Amino acid sequence: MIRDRLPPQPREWIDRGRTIDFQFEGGSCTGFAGDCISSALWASGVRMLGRSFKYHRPRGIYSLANHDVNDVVEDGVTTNIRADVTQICSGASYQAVNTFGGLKKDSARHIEHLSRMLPVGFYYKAFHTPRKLFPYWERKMRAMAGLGAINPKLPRARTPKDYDFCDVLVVGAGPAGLSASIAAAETGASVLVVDENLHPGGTLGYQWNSDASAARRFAQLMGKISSMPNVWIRTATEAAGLYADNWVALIDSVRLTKLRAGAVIVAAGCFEQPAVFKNNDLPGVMLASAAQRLIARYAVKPFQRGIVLVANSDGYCAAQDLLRAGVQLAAIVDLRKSPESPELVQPFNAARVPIFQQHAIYQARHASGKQGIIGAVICPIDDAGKTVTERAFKLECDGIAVSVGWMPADGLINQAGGKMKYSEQLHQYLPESLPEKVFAAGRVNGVYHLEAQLADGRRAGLAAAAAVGRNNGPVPEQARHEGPSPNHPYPVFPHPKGKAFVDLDEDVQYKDIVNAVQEGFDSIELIKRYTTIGMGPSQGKLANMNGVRILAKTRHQTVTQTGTTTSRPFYHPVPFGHLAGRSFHPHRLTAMHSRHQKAGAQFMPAGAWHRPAYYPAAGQGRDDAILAEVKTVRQGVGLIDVGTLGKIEVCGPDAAEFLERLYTGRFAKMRPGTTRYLLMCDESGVVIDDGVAGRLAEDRFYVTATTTGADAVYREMQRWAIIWGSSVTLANVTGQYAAMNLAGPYSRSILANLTDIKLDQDAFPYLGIREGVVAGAPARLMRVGFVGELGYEIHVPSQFGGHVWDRIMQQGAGFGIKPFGVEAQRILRLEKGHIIIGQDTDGLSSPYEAGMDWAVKMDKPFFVGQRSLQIIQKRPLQRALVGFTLPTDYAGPIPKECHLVIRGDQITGRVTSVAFSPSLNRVLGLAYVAKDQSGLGTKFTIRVDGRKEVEAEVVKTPFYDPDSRRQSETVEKPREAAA
Amino acid sequence: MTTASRQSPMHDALEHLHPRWGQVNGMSAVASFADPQHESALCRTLALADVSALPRTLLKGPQAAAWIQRQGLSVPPKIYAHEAIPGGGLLIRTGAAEFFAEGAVSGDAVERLAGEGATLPDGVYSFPRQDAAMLLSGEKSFDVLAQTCGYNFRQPEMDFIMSRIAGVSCSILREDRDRAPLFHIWCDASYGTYLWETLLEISREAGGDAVGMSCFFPTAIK
Amino acid sequence: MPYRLLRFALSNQYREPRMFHTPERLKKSYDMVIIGGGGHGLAAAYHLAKDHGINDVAVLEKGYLGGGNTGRNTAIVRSNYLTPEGVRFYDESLKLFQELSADLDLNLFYSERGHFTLAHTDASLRTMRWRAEVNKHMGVDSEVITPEEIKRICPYIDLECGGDAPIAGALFHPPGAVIRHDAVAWGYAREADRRGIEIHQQTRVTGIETTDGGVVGVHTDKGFIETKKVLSAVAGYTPRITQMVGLKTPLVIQPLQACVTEPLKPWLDNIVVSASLHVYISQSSRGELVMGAALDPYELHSQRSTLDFVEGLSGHVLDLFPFLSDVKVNRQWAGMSDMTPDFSPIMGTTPIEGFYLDTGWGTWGFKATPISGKTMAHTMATGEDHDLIKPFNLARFENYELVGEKGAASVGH
Amino acid sequence: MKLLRCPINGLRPLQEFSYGGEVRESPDPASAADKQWAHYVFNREGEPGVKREWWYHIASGTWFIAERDNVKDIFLKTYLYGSGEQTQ
Repeated sequence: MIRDRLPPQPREWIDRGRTIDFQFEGGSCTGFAGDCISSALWASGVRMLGRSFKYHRPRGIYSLANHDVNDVVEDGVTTNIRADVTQICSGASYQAVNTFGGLKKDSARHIEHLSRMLPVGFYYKAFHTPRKLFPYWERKMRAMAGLGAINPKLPRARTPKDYDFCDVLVVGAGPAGLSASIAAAETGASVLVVDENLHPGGTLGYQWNSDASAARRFAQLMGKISSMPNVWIRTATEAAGLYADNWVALIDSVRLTKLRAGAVIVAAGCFEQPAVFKNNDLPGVMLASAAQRLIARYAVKPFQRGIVLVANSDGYCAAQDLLRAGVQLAAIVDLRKSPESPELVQPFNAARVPIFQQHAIYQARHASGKQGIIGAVICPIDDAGKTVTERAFKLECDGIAVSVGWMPADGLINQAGGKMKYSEQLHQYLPESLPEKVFAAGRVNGVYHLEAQLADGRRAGLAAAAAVGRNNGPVPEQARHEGPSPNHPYPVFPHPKGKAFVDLDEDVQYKDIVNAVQEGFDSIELIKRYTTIGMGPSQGKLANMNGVRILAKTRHQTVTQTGTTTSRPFYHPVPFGHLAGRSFHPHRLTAMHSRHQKAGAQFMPAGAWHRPAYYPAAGQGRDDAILAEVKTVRQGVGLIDVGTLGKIEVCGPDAAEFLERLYTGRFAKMRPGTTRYLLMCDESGVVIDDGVAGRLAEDRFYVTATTTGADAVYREMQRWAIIWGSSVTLANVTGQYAAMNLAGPYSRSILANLTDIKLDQDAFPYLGIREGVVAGAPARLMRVGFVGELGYEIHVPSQFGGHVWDRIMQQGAGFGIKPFGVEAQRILRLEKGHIIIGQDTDGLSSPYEAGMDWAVKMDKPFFVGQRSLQIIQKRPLQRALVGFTLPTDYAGPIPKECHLVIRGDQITGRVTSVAFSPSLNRVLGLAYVAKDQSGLGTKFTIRVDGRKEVEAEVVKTPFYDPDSRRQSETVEKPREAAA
Repeated sequence: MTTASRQSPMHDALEHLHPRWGQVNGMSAVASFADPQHESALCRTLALADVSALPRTLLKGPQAAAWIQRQGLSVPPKIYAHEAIPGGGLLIRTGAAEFFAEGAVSGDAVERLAGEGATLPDGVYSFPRQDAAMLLSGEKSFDVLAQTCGYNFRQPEMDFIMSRIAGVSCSILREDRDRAPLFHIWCDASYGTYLWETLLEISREAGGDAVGMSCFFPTAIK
Repeated sequence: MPYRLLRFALSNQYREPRMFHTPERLKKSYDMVIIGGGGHGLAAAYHLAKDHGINDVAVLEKGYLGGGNTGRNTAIVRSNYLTPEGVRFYDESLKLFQELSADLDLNLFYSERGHFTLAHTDASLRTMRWRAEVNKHMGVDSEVITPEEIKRICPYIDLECGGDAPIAGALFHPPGAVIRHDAVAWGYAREADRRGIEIHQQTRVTGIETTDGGVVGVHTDKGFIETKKVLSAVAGYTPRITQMVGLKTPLVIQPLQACVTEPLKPWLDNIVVSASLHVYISQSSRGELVMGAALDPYELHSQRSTLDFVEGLSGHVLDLFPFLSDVKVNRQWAGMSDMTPDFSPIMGTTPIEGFYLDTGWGTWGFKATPISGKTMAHTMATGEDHDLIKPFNLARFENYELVGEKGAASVGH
Repeated sequence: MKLLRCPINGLRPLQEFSYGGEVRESPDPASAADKQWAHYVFNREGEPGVKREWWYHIASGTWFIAERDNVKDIFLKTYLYGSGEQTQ
């Protein structure tokens, strides 16, 4: 049934041709397409749309402007849906959130009977002793808190985000905004207008609903805009945040648009502000603008017999709209001695509507169950604004419309760092200082009359155009509001009994604020945190102003002295999905990635890279796979993709000098064709990276860096080159080269058939570097010893990587070649005692602690970190990295990396690397120990899982092949393979 | 001289789309995925192509400009200026002493610039550029870029920039072909597969699709 | 319902006394002056009076109580640090927190939730084990657990993390808790006030007077105060104070941002942190999800919010909890973090006689509130650094004796 | 997001850059006393104000200097190291 639907309105939003059926709290309802949930329900006579946060009091339509946070529903899919701005969907089934047993029967409504026990901040004063009981109380309180419930079934939304650009963004498509956009566009600027409402027009669409001249104005504005190619209007789009350099978050139903605007005009209008009186929260009490929205947008009769509480001419206009809508007016109650002009009163005299000047509503009287109101208590107020209760009288009504003043929607201005100042004349905040290239227009500037708003919009449009260099013409002076203020300075009428609400989101009452002040929370920020006023989902848009006024009054201050809280993003709450968008996760693959996939590799992340960790054969476990790979390399031959290594070319006359300043070693005397280990420290002497430098020519070095360090190393190289004025040419070729390490006794035999480079020991000794052709591709070969076998690191331009890998695997088939991964390499290098920066060193390791003294040439004139190392050298060494083994017959639990070295009750170090070495058939590792534990043969204790303690012995590294014979020995093709 | 076969960084991603393969400079390159008429139509609305097969090099060093001049090419006067290479290709100045050259499907200008088979003079160093190279073409390419890059590509002065697309550092050059917007996109080969799949997904949502190199080099693909 | 609530119902008037007073004017001199009316400064004041009987103390706060990082952090309390020095210090803090509601007779909603630090790589899993081993050695309840165990305790978490960074395990710290942060400041303020300490809000320090290397007084916008001992407990504003006494420190100020969602019915009991995803998240007793991420990447002395922070954070929250796509972020804000090179605080005596530092709190200051108050009070009363804070003295830098907490603190809120 | 003008690449969103810390003059390592060196290594000019800072444009690999008001977060001018020359 559509009880309260009015005949068609001039600019209504509903489509009477399409009725929509939906369910609310289990009951079926009908509305028209374009109805919001609240309007459809209200039209069907439903008055209780939700319950309040703390006391579970019934609540109805209040603002119908995206602030009705008590009218929040869930539809079985998503939650916290705001009924006052969300259109009804056919077949949807809505439930009010935060009820226990449904909206009507909500058992939590009984909490209100306890409300005397639950004054402001009650929860700070109880439940904490005895301590063991608090978890019980906390569970109870948490269960009461919160609005909607999550839906763990909901799939992740990957809604696209996009970027956009314009000269001028106009926020608000009301009279000021529309006229601003026209003025700006006329200068040639590109203009985007956004408005959170479904349709443009702002107040023109509801406040001036029945004003013919306003209607004509609106038509003119829209006509003009549609004729301009450089103005775009995005409705149902909200400017949620205004960040540095006019970076604006625009939110619509599907996406976040990140807009870069040259200038921003905030023409977002005002929020109508409530009056504070007893039961001012119950269904039927609403802002006059809400009543007007109901009538003009949805053609819904707000109530049958109403009272209008006014303090401005807007209230009288609203009262007329109500009359026209067939609402019987029990009275107009005007807080002022007299209205602006006698004309305002005449229509009501004609309609015999009593008008009570200098009266206030002292209380709304509610029906049983508080699910609506049945009347109001009205009483005169004295010149001080106090209610004269002995002369109070009652009137019957089922609705109260409140029109006592406005506050600017200045959220964006505050976010951008603008300052608002309270005008004691206009009783509202006005812009005091605006950020660069941000402008305000219309009612945000306190300009209320339609023609003045249009003029002010025009001014702002021209000013904005000038700010982006589009307009060199004059910019008119800003218009000011004329006549009396539409804002009442103190629309607050306390009642000794019962509840008068200041913040409906949080159920904060008048007395809560007074009591908080009594307890010493007497600054607005403390009040906010103690009473939670303004902390709810509507961020105090309808609460903060009255809160500040009450605080000011209580402390005998002016509003200006009292100050206000800072409003932060977002303007309205924004979904995670919108903010996350697709959330890109860039990742890097080597040229041989598909080969690894085909070989069944298990991948591991290394920075942005995916690297093969190991290659399990069918049915093979992790550890077996890794051990098998180790064996293959030691006894046969293996191939590992090392393409993720950083690769940097350092060229130019100063190349060698440059490396000597950057790294701890010496490079000047290196012969072309040789390589040398590199160690890098930061200025505090901490080890940060390592690699190999291969000298290709007098003026050209090929330098490797760790996978995760590469970018930073290259970046710092560039910076030092600038600071030192070095004559070097640098290139980060990490991604340009594919790289693989062919390692194992048979490596040379395999490679020999694929390259023109002479491989015999004399022509290409250990630690040599050569350039030539491998498998038809231009290649750089390095004989390096990281895994401790005869081996060749082969670098080719990455597009050849796959081909060269394939050819080596084919060529190696006869040798039983297998690919091996990072895990096997870790064991292989550990057997050789090679450290991994970042695993065997930490954020404070000096080369001396890491046992890298040999790589540090302190007698050089300079290198980064040298001066700090001189200081560190003078200090006793606290810890040392040593190699250790467990007894060969050890059978207990194997230590893990980062298990601690314990002496008595002291931590003296930790294990940094440990593994069972298949080659040496025992557990070995590296560990930091106290200096006095670091001598060869010293025994120390490692605490392993289960607090067991294991004794380890310090031994010399490398553990395996100490004199590195195997790196030069060559092994001929095995007989069985030959056969 | 190299005899090895090259592969696009996106080779496997392309393979999944069952393309018609051709050969460009010893690299298997996609000639087309679908009917050529359809693909050239897509190029006007929204199309994404892999052109990694084109030869490329990076020249750096104080003498680089002089060397380029000696190869009979005109040196782009200022940073990010670019010149066409006679017989096809581009030469972009990417720094005071840094030049990026991309050749066409034929010709050896790039190889000569890189000093292949010769030795470069002092003060000139050439480095391989194995980029993942793509062409994004058509009116709607603006929508794809608007979802992935914070740069305003509609501003008239847009020519060559280095920026980020979907979180990856890229070089981007606008070079419209018969009045349809065309963007060259180059990024590090290791990001190629990620960037290709990301741009293709977004392009398809916008009604576009992948196309082969034939759209842009009609005769050249063998 | 507890009796304490009944007494509200039984009285006609609201009889609650003032928690803290606003003194008329500053006195000419105080034994000690504490700059900063946040948790740390107020806790120090409380302990000066309670432990050392010193109450001729003025706390000077340029804004309002707890208006700085005390009211801006995400209120997580834990002690699963990396270095023995750190663990010892923060564990004392946690123990004080557990009793704090009783000690201050104010319900601080100290709520033990269990704290996960997720590892997505074996490298970070190694660091977790390192922390767990040190923690256990120091008697702190802390364990490396498997993805399956994570799922059992926190069933809603997506172990695949959207496929991009699967969870390899976590450091689990059962005592990890959340607490009502503002109330901590109020409680300390009330108890300090009750013991005669003066708290001056809206009072800004404009200079510090020293003669031959010692403090003699403090200039404020409300006049000059004679005093011989001054504590600087102003977190992100520390460089402005040290400048007044010509002291150089390694501090760099960087913003740390946070945000909350609309209230939801309780579903997340634990505190979930992922260092590599740069996100930490818990659900407040009001039902809001409270979230933070990594520090902003560059030095900044302001509290502005950025959009890219909340974009990045949202992506990572959805990696962990994909079903939250429609949940709305309500409000974002920022605090100013005073970062040190080794992610450990700077506390105690300084080269300037009578000038004490309580800073270097980066992203881990709130959880140290009680213990820093106790140890700084001891240090000011005795003139000797308390044992727990000796490792954190400013001198450690020129002595190359840093206390490397980086592995535990990077996003370890 | 803030905009930053790279002397080479022009006005770009901050996400294209990474911060390189303050521009700091190293004392002569040969003559500097240990304390003086430690001061250089660890201490920073932490006070608010206008600072000379290193910034790096990632995509193009460009280091440059920015003078920034680190309270208002406003870039006053940017230029290549060594060239004091201002770019608008």
